[in-house]
Amino acid sequence: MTVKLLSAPFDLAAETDAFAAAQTGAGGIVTFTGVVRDAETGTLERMEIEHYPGMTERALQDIRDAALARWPLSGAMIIHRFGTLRPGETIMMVATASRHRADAFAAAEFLMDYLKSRAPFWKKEVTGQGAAWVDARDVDEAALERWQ
Amino acid sequence: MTVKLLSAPFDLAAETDAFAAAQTGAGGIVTFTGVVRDAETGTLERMEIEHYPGMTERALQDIRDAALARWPLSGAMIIHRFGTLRPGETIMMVATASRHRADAFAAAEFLMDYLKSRAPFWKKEVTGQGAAWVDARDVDEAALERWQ
Amino acid sequence: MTLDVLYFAWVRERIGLPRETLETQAATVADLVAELSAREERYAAAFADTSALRVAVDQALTDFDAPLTDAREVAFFPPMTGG
Amino acid sequence: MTLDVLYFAWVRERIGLPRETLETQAATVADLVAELSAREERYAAAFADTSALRVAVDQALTDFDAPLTDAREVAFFPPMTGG
Repeated sequence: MTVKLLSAPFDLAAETDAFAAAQTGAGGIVTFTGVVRDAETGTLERMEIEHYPGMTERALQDIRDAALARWPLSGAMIIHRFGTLRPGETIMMVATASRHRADAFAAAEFLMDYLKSRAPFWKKEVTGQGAAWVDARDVDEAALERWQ
Repeated sequence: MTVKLLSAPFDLAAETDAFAAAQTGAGGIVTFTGVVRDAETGTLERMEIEHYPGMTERALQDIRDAALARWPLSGAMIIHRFGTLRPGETIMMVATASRHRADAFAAAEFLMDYLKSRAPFWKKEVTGQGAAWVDARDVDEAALERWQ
Repeated sequence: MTLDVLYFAWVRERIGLPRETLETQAATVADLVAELSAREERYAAAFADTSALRVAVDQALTDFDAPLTDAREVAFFPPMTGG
Repeated sequence: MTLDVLYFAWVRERIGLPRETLETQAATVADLVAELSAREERYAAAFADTSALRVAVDQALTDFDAPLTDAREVAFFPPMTGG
């Protein structure tokens, strides 16, 4: 499966291995993994990720298709979780494979930039002091411009 | 261990997991894995990787130190094999972790660019027709310029 | 026209419900926003600054001046924060 | 001065040995290359085009005009192809 939307934790090691094993002719494989990091104050209890069922699956497929159309990849994968996550847990991962490393790196960055700002996910951080939605960062929106 | 020079195969999944588990405060982890790909003709029997014992270890440490000095990374790892490798086997991997994904991506590309052209490894491809040293690519040398 | 209207993240919290089904004659997203904002204070609060909002019509991102012709589902939410 | 000279990859194959210990008065890497090339045809062949070669003095990459003062180990090899 090349796009997975999951509420349960996933096995980063197993996913990485399975993706690598499925590549034929690839010279380089790039992965990016997002991890729930603790709040500045070190008091994060959990992260809640809300998403838009129906649109999310479609957005992930579209983002993957756009990467495959743009670079000569032998494979591309997206995994993203929703629901409740604890500090240290893995939020998502992307993996790309290509003959030349520059293409694999560029495609992985492209997938991440679009996931950040164009896939319908919203993160909320819950600490002992209360809950707060994570603000979108201007730098994430700006990152999309380089692909246009 | 943050720099490993190995003659035996390594477990990509286990290394990825161990690196991820060792990060505290990291938001994003980037890995690049190089795989022995078959020759254009599909006849590759094996790859032989020669290196310069003594200088190699030093070069890998220097390259890692340069990445750590340049980006705010919570971790950086290099693994590189030498000796005999079969098609599909993993040649090397790098991993970087940082609070922001742009830093982790840039540092991983930096490690790769320097590994390609500044660490004393030489690849030889052995096919049914004979053996040939892999030529350095101009694009690899050119890739270094963006970091200077 | 019958429209399913969905709210996510703090838009959902501010309006106080995740989705509702409306009868409306709104021609564009902006018309729909005006209609909802006139209805109750909680809608007006949620839609006070549409530059801080995003909208999808039938699960595709679009603009606030997009027409609603043949639309079945409109969703309002803050800028996305996935990845 | 006593110098360990190392050869890697096709330089090693062309010269026919991985390392040797020499007595030399060469002041620079280029002097050493000239001295070796004058010795035997296989050295001359290996060093015919130094633009296709790289050199390390005491395990640090350097240029062919680098001095050999206090050097203990010089290595010649083609451009590296790791990663």
